[in-house]
Amino acid sequence: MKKLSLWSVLCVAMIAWSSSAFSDTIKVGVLHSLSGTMAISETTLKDTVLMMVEEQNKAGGLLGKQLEAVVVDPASDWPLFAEKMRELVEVHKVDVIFGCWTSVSRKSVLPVVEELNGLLFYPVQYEGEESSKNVFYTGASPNQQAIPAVDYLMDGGVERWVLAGTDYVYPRTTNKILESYLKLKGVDEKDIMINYTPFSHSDWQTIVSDIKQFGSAGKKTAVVSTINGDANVPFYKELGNQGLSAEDIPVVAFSVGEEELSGIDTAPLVGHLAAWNYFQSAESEENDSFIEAWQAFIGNEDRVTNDPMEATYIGFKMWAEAVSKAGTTEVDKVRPAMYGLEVPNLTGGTAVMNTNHHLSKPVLIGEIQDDGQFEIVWSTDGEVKGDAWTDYLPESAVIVSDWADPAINCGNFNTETKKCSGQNY
Amino acid sequence: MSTSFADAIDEGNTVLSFPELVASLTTKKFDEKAVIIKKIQESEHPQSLIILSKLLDGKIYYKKDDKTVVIADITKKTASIINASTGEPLGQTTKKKLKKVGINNKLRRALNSSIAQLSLNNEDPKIRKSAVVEMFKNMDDEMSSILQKQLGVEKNKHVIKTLETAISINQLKSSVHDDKLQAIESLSNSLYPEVRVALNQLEKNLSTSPQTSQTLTLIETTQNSLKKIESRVGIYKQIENIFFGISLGSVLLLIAVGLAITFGVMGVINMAHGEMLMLGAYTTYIIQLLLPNHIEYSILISIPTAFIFTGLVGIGIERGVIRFLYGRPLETLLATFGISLILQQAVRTLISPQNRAVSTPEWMSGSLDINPALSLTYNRLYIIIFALLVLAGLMLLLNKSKFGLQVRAVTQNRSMAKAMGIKTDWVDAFTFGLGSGIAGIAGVALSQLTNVGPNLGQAYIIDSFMVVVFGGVGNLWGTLFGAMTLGIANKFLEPSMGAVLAKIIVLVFIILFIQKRPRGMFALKGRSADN
Amino acid sequence: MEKNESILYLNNVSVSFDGFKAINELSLYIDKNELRCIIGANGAGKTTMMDIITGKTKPDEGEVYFGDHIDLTKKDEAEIANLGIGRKFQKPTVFENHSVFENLQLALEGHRNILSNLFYELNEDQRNKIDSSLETIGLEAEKYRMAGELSHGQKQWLEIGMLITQNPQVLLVDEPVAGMTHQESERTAELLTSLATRHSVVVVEHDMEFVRSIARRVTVLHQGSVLAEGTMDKIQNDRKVIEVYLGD
Amino acid sequence: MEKSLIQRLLLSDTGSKILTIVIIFIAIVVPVLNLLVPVDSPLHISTYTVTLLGKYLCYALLALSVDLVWGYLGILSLGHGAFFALGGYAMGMYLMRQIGDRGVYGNPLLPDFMVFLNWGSLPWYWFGFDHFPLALLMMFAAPGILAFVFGWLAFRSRVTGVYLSIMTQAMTYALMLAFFQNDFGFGGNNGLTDFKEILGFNLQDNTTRCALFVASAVALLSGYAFCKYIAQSRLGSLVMAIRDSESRVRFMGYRDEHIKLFIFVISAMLAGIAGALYVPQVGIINPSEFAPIRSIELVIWVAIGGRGTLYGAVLGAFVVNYAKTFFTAWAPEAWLFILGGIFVFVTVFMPKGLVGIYNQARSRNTRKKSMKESQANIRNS
Repeated sequence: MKKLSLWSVLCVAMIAWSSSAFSDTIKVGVLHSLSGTMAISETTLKDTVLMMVEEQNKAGGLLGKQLEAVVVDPASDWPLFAEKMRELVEVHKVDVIFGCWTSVSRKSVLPVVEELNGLLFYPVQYEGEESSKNVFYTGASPNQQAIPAVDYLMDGGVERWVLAGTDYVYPRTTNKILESYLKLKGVDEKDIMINYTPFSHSDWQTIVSDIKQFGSAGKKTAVVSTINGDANVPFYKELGNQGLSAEDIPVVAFSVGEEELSGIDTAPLVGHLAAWNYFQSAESEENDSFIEAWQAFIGNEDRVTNDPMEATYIGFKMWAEAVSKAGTTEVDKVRPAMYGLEVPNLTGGTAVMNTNHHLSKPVLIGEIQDDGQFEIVWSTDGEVKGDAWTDYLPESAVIVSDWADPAINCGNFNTETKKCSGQNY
Repeated sequence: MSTSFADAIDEGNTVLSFPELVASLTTKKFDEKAVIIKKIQESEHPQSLIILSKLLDGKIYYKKDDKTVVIADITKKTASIINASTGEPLGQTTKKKLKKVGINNKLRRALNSSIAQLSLNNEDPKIRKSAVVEMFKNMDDEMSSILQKQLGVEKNKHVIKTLETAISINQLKSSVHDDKLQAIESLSNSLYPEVRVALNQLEKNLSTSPQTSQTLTLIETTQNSLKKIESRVGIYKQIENIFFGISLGSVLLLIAVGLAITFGVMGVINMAHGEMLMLGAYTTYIIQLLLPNHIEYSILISIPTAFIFTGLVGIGIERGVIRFLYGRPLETLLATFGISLILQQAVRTLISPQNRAVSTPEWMSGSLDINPALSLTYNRLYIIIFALLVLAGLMLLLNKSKFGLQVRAVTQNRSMAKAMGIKTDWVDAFTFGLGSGIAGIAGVALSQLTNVGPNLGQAYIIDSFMVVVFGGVGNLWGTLFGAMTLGIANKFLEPSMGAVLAKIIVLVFIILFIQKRPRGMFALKGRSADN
Repeated sequence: MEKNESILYLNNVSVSFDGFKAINELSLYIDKNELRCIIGANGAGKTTMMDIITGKTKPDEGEVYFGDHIDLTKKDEAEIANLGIGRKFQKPTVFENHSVFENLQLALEGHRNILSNLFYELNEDQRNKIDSSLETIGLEAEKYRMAGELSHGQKQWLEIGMLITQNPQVLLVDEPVAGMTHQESERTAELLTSLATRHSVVVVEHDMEFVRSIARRVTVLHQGSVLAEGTMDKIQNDRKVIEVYLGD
Repeated sequence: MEKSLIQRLLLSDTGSKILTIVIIFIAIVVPVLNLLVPVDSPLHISTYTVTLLGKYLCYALLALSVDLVWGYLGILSLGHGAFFALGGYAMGMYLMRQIGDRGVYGNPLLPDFMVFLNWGSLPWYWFGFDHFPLALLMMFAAPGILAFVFGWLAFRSRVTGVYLSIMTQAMTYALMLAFFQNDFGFGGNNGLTDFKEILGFNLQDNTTRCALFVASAVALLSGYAFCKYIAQSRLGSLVMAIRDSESRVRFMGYRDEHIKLFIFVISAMLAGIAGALYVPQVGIINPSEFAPIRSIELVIWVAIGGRGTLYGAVLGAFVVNYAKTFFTAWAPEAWLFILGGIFVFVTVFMPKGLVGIYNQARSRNTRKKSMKESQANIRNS
């Protein structure tokens, strides 16, 4: 009996829930983990979206309506990402979703967001090799991060390379791209060392000692690190303790930003590098006011900003502009309105949304300072256009993405066979 | 100012005064700074060394208003400043009024080499020695003759040896056959990587040059020297590997020994053990937050604090939850798992979902250089010692004290112990508190190795169970043995098959091992063990 | 030579745990349909001896034979049980969450593999067999009660009943009257004596009065080996036995 | 005869009755309301609800398999997630091969993740997965064989209790590490995803979804009946006898290790089927399913529902997962407090779970009733 009543409660709750969806606000879904392993990175982005929503509402909302953020917790659980995505779109009827971190979470929600014709903004750097009709990628693709970083080091005379990464798709792909890029630049196979470690690897003694030995062959050596969040702290600690300083063997990282540094004692890391599209230390008015607004919103004047936050910022601004331009939040109208849209980025330039759903952004290289900030030591002359498909892998070199060109109108157009493959919608 | 300096460099003949040089550090261009650094070094001004080392430390600023270059000592928002070129104190100012003179890696290398050359006469033989080592990379005849002179006045035999090595490296380039041969032979005792690089380079050059009998001898000698060096390096590599293994083992020991009490002695499958580690690590963070100026002592203060704090949390958990579950060991697993979720989220809510920075005190950073091929990091060394001390202390407590006697009595026969007037409730609570407290101090040690964040405990919980089960439940020697075996096995498998596969193999090994000895390595045998 | 007449044969058996010799060159022979009592102080090796016979513990050295040629040291517990050696534990061990009937049903001989148990249906013969066991142990009234609800003595009987239903040739009974009232002990004595007409019964017991009431032949164990063997009277007058066992 | 067996299995007690009726009810009503009722009708059940309930059904089957080994056999397996995941991977591999040349790189043979990692050819263990019958076989065989090997080793050498639990945990942990490796050939951290169709039916189609939903319901009910059949057989009594007193069973001449192995393997296969049905409904299988935490969680479902009753496990799976779904949306920042609190509360104060409370209340009622009756009798006499 008890069970039957429980069931009826459940059914009623669900029906009531789904019918409560119609109201006069524009709903912004936030799909970031607030618990589990990814909460470390993702809670910041949730707060960023909440801040953007608040600011937009203060400025009068959109299309005369107020914005309403709908926050759910996918709890770092990948199938739960898909479930929550469906909940946001089907049950809460959100008009746009900001969310996901790491490719697996994005891959998990991809079929759902495509099926329901939702609109997702993915704000984290990733390995590329994707361009979905329903996703805008505001983080960096490999040609906006990895390749410029290697170019910079090569100019500095580095001849020997350690590609160290956590064993998942982003490092694997990035390192594949870098390996073929380095070989193209005449680097010998023997001068490349590739190493993969599991997530949250904590004992780096052997690997750092190997790197030390690899680097003592008389050629200038650098480490290109795609080591994921949690494993970085013990890695850098071990580097410092074994006496590998940035002058001897610099480490350039693609996943270490201000946020990660705020959890590390930076003194031994000074001089190591990171490549991003944004650093908090960038000097521009937009950046100053963004930092000020962020610190006020979060109530902590030591709170840092980072690249995925800028990506969220750009994504949100662009979406808001596209909605005003289109006069509706309807996905099919907003999407074309996004192409070619320009929004000032936080580093003093302009971000442009391309028809492959990736941004044009500048690439910056920063050196870690002892205060946990980066000193920008190099930047590209202008904005670099994000590649959905890399030119350095044979299978991917022939694929292009263009959602505006009526002759292509797909995310993975094979220029040889003139066909689109793998499109669900 | 900076434009005139750029012109000056272009012309290359203008001599700038020392204050002018220092003032031109305000330039934004790293290439210009490099030239200035070289000039400062060559100026032989008494302030040169100070300026260069402060620049390396990131302590050189300039005032935004009048561009005076200063050495600043910044605490929070205020800064006490000293005029860089004169050394005259300029009093206090605020951080906002200063701008840092930034450097990059290239400049750091230039600074290191300049500082090294200025430090050849330093009072400290260690600094003199490392100054010479710094020069290995770019030896030339000019440098060699400077070092020759130095050799004449040097008294310290370690420094003399290093000087000789440096000169020999240069001598490898000599055109005189005998000099070359002598240098090759003398270098065969050196373990410096630079020496190997130089010898390898020499071998390569020789093999491409005309094959006279002289070159053949040289090639042979070089190869012999290299072989000799390599074999010694190989031995040290093995020693290093054992050290890595022991150090990993001692980390495992630390994280497992608390569990050996709560799980091994009391039979509570404590899934919240990892969170006790986490709380210990956060205690270190809080202590450092409270005493920002005493980082050196923070660890020492944290150890007892963490012990008491996590111990109290442990007692709380025991009194609040676990005491209802004695005799239902598998259910303690479920309840403590719930507790671990709550503790994790509590830390996320109360402190932050982000990782927190815990600084490493000076005395725990860096490494003990035994020779150029073998250096042992201090933090690992201390942790090994610390782990063994904790284990020894615990054994003393359990085997020699009255409390230990009561603990053993209660775990062996609860009702009998009760009948004899032992307050079993409090013994249980304090035993659990002890196990938790020890997990807390292990957390303090972990804060020096890894992330301090809400997920810290999760990363270690399985490893700690493996150690305890592998070693044999209820036996601290087993825990020691288990931790060390797993640590060393991991480190010996890792170079050949990578970290992940090594870990998988070790896990499979444990699973198979438990088939052989279902109660771990150091298990009790006989009838009583079966019940 | 004696091997031919005896059903259970232990020769020069030793076993040690962590250097402690629990059984030390023990030799023991049990005949068909014999009722043997084994006494000895705590730690004399009584239970370990049972463990060795039932295959729970493997001896370090020595021979253990069942019948003429079956080497028990090469068999495991289940095999030995199926050969016809049943055992009652020191602590009454019944399936507390099963009814008395189910307990006996599980003990029924035959049907030891998985599939036949999955598709098992009880036949009339077997029902009768269970009923007769129930009668023997006097638990007819408790047939459908949970075994966990029985009194201590009833559990002891149920366990013996399970042994009977299993129909072994040898019954090893470890301390059957521990914790029983006087009347219960008497009933148990009767039960065991009647069993000895069809089975060989080995009883390990502390209670001297009980031993005296049933014993025909008694073996005294001390420090893992046989100290004395013979009728109760002989044992009671044996000087060595008095010294180490009865003396205090 | 046939009918009486079904009655015996599914309608023998209140719990089973309610369970059977509810499952059959939702298996009919949910697809009908989803497919046939127009979207804007208040009676319409959204696809979200269908996939959600479908997921719960798979979890319930998984919980059932855990209850069989824990509640009946007394083995607390902390590695059942591994069997679930293996079944899921077997299904995932089939679904990957069904993509054919519709992957983003258009490679007819290799899944996308192999293409961009430069794999030259399909690894041998992927062969045959394009045939559904073989894939189906593997959904049973992969978890079955793992359970067999592990169980054979462990039960033969009599690893029991806590040790066994920790070893099952080590097993799933080792598998998780292995599957996380990209070199292993199962897609590493990203796992298998981007499925297109199953047996020729489009997976994004609502009809396919409802079919999978019904299949899950049928699987759950058949699994329930099967477990119940085992539990009611003499083998079932033996299994519980092993749980209560293993050595007694052994000294009665039963091969307890064989029985344990049998049940363990059966349970692993059930978990595998649950995984295989789960994957097409959620659209992804990834090594985090092997995470030890996951396996602990599902033990908790069973504990909360009430172990040793089978229907308790099903109830637990639904309640905990519904609570999770509800609280992660309702209180995203605090749901772990709530969930953790529930775990602690249930273990300490409700050792028999939700079902236990109900049974207790009922037996109290009957006792009250009988007391009243006896008092009445006394008065009458």
